[in-house]
Amino acid sequence: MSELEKFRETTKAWLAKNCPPEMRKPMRSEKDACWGGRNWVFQSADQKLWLERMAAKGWTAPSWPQKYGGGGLSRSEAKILQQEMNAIAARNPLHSFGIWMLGPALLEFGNEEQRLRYLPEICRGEIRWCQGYSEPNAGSDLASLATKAEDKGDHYLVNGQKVWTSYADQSDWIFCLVRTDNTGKKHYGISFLLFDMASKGVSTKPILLISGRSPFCETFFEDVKVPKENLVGERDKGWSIAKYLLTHEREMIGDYGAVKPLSEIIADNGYTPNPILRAKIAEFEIDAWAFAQTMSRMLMEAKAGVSLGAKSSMLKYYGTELNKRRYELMMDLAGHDGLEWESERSNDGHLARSWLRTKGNTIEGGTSEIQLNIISKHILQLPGA
Amino acid sequence: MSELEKFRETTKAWLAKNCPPEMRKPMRSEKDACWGGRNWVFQSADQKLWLERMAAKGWTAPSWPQKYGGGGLSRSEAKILQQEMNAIAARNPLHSFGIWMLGPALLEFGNEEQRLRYLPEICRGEIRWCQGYSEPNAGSDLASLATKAEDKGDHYLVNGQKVWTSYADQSDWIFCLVRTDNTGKKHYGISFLLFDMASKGVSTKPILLISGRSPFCETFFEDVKVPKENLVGERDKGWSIAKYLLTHEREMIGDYGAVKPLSEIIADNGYTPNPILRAKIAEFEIDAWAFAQTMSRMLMEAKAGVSLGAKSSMLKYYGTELNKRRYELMMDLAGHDGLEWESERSNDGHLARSWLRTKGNTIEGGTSEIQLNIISKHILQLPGA
Amino acid sequence: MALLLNEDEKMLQESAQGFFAEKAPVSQLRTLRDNNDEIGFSKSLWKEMAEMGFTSVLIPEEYSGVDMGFMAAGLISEEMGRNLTASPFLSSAVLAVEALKAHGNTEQKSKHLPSIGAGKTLFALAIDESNKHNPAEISLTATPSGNGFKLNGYKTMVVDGHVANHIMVIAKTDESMSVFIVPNETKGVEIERTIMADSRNAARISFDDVEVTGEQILGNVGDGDKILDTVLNAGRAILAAEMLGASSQVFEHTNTYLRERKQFGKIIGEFQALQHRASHLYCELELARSAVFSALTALDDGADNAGAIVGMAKAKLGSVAKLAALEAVQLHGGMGMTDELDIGLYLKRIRVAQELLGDSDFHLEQSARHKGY
Amino acid sequence: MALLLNEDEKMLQESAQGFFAEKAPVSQLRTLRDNNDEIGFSKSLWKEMAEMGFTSVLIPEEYSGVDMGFMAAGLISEEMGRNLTASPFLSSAVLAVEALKAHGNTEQKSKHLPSIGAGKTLFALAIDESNKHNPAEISLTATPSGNGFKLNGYKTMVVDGHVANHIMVIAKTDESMSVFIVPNETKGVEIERTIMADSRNAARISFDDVEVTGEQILGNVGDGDKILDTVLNAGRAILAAEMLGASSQVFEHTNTYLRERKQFGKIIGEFQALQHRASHLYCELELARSAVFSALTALDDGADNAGAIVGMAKAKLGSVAKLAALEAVQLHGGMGMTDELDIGLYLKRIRVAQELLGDSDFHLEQSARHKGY
Repeated sequence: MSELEKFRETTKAWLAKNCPPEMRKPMRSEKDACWGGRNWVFQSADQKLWLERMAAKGWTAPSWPQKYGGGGLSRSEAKILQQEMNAIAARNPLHSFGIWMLGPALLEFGNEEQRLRYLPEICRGEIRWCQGYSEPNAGSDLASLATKAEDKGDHYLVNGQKVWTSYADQSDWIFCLVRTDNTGKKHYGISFLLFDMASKGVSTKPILLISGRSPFCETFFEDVKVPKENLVGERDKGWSIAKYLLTHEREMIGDYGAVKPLSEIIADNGYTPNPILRAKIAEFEIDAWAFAQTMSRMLMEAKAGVSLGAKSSMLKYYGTELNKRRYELMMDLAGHDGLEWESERSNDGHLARSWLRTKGNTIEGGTSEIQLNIISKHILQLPGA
Repeated sequence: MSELEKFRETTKAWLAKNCPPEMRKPMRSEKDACWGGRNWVFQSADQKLWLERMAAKGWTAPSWPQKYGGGGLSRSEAKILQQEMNAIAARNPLHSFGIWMLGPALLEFGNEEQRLRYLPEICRGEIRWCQGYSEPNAGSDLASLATKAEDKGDHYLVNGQKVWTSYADQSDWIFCLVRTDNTGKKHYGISFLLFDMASKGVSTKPILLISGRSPFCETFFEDVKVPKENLVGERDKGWSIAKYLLTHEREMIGDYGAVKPLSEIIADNGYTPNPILRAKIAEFEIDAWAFAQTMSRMLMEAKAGVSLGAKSSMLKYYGTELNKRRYELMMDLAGHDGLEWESERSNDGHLARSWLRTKGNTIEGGTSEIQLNIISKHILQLPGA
Repeated sequence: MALLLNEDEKMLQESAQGFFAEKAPVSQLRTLRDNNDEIGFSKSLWKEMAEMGFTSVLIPEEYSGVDMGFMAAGLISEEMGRNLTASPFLSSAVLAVEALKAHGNTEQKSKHLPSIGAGKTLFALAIDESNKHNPAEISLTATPSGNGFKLNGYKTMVVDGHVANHIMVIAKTDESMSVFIVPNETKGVEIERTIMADSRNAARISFDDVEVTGEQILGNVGDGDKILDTVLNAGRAILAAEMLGASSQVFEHTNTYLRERKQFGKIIGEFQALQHRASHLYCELELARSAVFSALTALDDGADNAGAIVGMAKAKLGSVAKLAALEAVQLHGGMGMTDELDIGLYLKRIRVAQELLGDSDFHLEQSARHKGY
Repeated sequence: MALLLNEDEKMLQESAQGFFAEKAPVSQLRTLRDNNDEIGFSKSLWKEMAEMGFTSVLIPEEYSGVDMGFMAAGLISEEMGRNLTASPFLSSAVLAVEALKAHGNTEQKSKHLPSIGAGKTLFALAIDESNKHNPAEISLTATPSGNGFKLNGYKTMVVDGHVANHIMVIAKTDESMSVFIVPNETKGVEIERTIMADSRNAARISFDDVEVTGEQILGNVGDGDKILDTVLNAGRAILAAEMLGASSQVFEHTNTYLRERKQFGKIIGEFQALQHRASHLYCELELARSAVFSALTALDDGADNAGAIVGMAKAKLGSVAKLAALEAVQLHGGMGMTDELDIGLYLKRIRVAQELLGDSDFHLEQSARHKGY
């Protein structure tokens, strides 16, 4: 038996023994996702147990080095772990911007002290992180951010406002882009700071969306003191970290594959679309199929070692536009029933709210217009793009 | 009986007597249109007679002053003349860029000598004019034209090239935009010249279009001498004349009203479009209807004294895009039959050629992109448009 | 054909503009929504609308109305669309009035028209029975019983059904269709208020052995088809006018934003890609206006093909208003997604108005059939 | 599923790229057109294609073919599309070969396959009878007569029918369908060459009491439906691949023009409105490539749902290629309208390829039915 085969056997056995039965059931709602952090209230004893057991093995971040609290697994081992977890439908023990975003950035740009301090508690789910990027006047044009961090000798004094901060009201710490210099070009003078959301001067306010409640917040900083050692990477050169994370994000968002075909939704509900709507659905279905084939092809290319690069913009652009079209058609199919906003029957307007929520798909994570700009510049190499 | 009623009576009587029977039949092809000029070969004796009789009354240009060869009619009288001609289906005695374009410009910008010299022979159909505007590197951006006219004391020496000159190979004279100064802004330094196409150094070459033969030519000028008195308006300030004529042209082109509805074409040919095509036709038909209603509304507004202004760009843009859609659908309906290019049955590929020709609608007379720019700037008042 | 407004209409337009902008701006809808208002519109506004004559714009003078016709009613509806004004205008002042006016007997007219015009009585029209508008398939039945009938069946998307004093019910009577006027408190009538995505209200109503007398029939037995023709044409044209107002207004917001918002050191309205989209939308809105004016004029003229024209207008407005709403959200970026701005409210109202009395697809289909292909 | 090319396929692609760019560029089509060429393609090119093995790419080795499969055939077709190469590849090397290979008896295969592969014999497939592709409605009949049959009826849009040595005719035999191989000079066969908008050729063919023997039946009586399935799938996938090549090439031309042409003191590719249109088109072309690769792979894999997948690919390519051609003309401005540039030739070929063997609307309809709505 090869080393990998052995690893698979022991992993399978460990999971069989340690993954609580409840943690093998599909999540019923977003609440079943465990985000951890100081204020986390576990939904069940099993949820707590599962997190603790996985964290003890370092398997909340399987491929991070063990000294930072990770599992120290090779790429192949990590893949086997994921396969075996999938095989028993084990839930993800920990949802975390710390693992998905901050961790990779610290491993790439942080110093050893920072890694040793922050990564283990991320792995154990003790600290919940949020991301402070966008500002009211720096949306698509992120680099024009204005939240100011003044050098006060032993600390920075942070003043300003962030927006679209997911779960800011429930997070413990924030990784945050701030301006430490505004004399040069806008991409210069940006720094990457970490600080405690419990610091004096930090406040948050949830954002109500057109679809209803949302995880997004506005976050305000008023004379927030941040110790100097909380700067990641070089001062004024945080834009490279931001770019690193943005690409990361775009690739995560670009996943629009596995949805139920409209033809099945029609059959399941016994809808009989009129001939005009039917024609639109037929066109949509072909586009959705061709897009799914494109996702597969890009995945194969990526596996074959061809970097996606700016093609991730294509997936983001087309996938999100398609999703909007899809929900318009679902609303057309549902007709009157889809318009109800408050009733048990409609699951509190679930379809209508989802439809409204999709309108944000082509805005968040870089608008469709930004993606088209990126394609113009990096793929088509059009001048001035 | 009022003066106008009297005018109608005498006009009706005159037309009844003087319009030859053949000239009351619908034109069978473009060849039946009389363009006049030195080299014109009349298609029939009646065609010649009709032109002579109308020209003698000044009714080839009914509202121009009589001293310039026009009819000196008031606006109401001219309208009555048109109505009475329509009533007996009388053909237009003379197609002429001289009447439609140069004449109005001379009446507005020319001097008395020029009017007396050129307008009467235009009215009599003795001289056929063409228009020298576009150049290979000055299409949408007309003002960047480069055809050079150097001041040589008693004459200008013209060198350069024009393109899209309609009927240049059959015309006697040209009205032409040339550059007399290139030191300032591009709209400055343009002059409006008239000269004989028989001048030494003028040559033309017809342009073959994707749809087949066309009236368009390339026109070349090599050391063409143009007497100084042939300058219209002020030297270097010809752009205002060009703009005047361009608006004139856009309004003429914007006429996309009276075409057969697709539903009738379907019925006439016994087509049975499949459900998907049928849905597209249904959408097109509604748009075409709403556009026709908009044409009517704009016409009423114009009659009520509200100038169309930049709204003519809307009519040009939407009308031409609609026409392209229309021909795509006609080709879809005709299927295999519409693809034949050379056969009597297909009238030498008439449908396919018409379909191809419509692709130029959104380019000539200001591209769709230019029209959208105009709307952005003049109607929506967006910055930098 | 009058595609331009006459002097009376211009005056009415001005007064409606002022009235709704002042008395019923978007903030009123927000307040009603955020307070979970019991009926979802302002009764005092409705009263003021009655005083202005808006509620009786289609009522003949002999029944105390101002009788200004469809173009006038459309102008009022357009302004309500512009301000997202919630009111029972469509259900009572248009649908019910048209039904009564054209098909009611003198008694019914005398009883109801002045009262509707005065803003005292509210009506709702109960047609649809399934998730898509389909007036050709009615299965609620009226079976003869004693001197009258018994109604059995189910209606959905009854706009303002939650507050109406009287429900006008389309029912099958043997092979034909008939319309019954049923007071809301009649035994066997069960009304469930449904709050819609646009924060307005409709109802699902079930009829369980509901007893009605012959006097409750609007017009005569079998008049249902004729009545439907009348009211659907009117309702669709008025909804199209409302969508014209809503989409024009949301487009204005968008243009203002394009002229103010900065990104990448530029006013975003300087970006040519956005300019072209805005300009295209401008053209579509001009076509939409022509379509609405044509429909209202055709109704005022009693044109033979008014139904076909109104259907085309409803189809065109459905798609143009949708485009205007979608572009508004996208061009406002993240802000367009927030409840703080009004953009989402327009998106929601347009979606509902587009669905009511037949969506664009429905009317495209009707139009194609009508034209014989 | 292989959505990426393997080494063999990459080599073939390279050799096809070089071959067609050198031997059959767009200028060849122009020359054929301007000289009113008698047959509309170059016989010597066809011979060279045979030498390269292109004509026998789908022919089994036992019949002297190179048997590389559909992905390979698609790559060849793509390059032909890129160069607008005129040749009987579709009619002989794809449609006829697939029909013979899958359904012919040993004698028929031995007789025709090597000869087609060698570039000696040409075939044409006669299916359509009216202005739209509709294989479900065949009315040309084969009635028993003596030992064989008599064919009566009419075919149109028979691609390469003007030069084919043999016509494969789909005919009704009682309730079933059968395919007959009819030499072009058979008595009663009348062939009218039709020159198409893309300067390629097809034929209208009438059959007037044409006598055929039982040996001329491809496979057996009643095999027609099966044969049609086979050949239509193959032909549609190959046409989709050709459209992929044509649209990719015309898009490249457009992009080059956007990077070079100046107006208003700017390279026109700097205008954001044009950038966004080009970028959107880029995405569509990537989807189109995925669709074509999926279709070819499904055929190579003998997938159960290959027909459905091929149909979707043909639908998608029809609309994407059309968009690419329309944008190319518009973005080239006046120049795009001139015959001097190649843009119009792409527009014309794409229009024809889009129509052949079912246009996008046809395949969208099929797809919707297939999925049960």
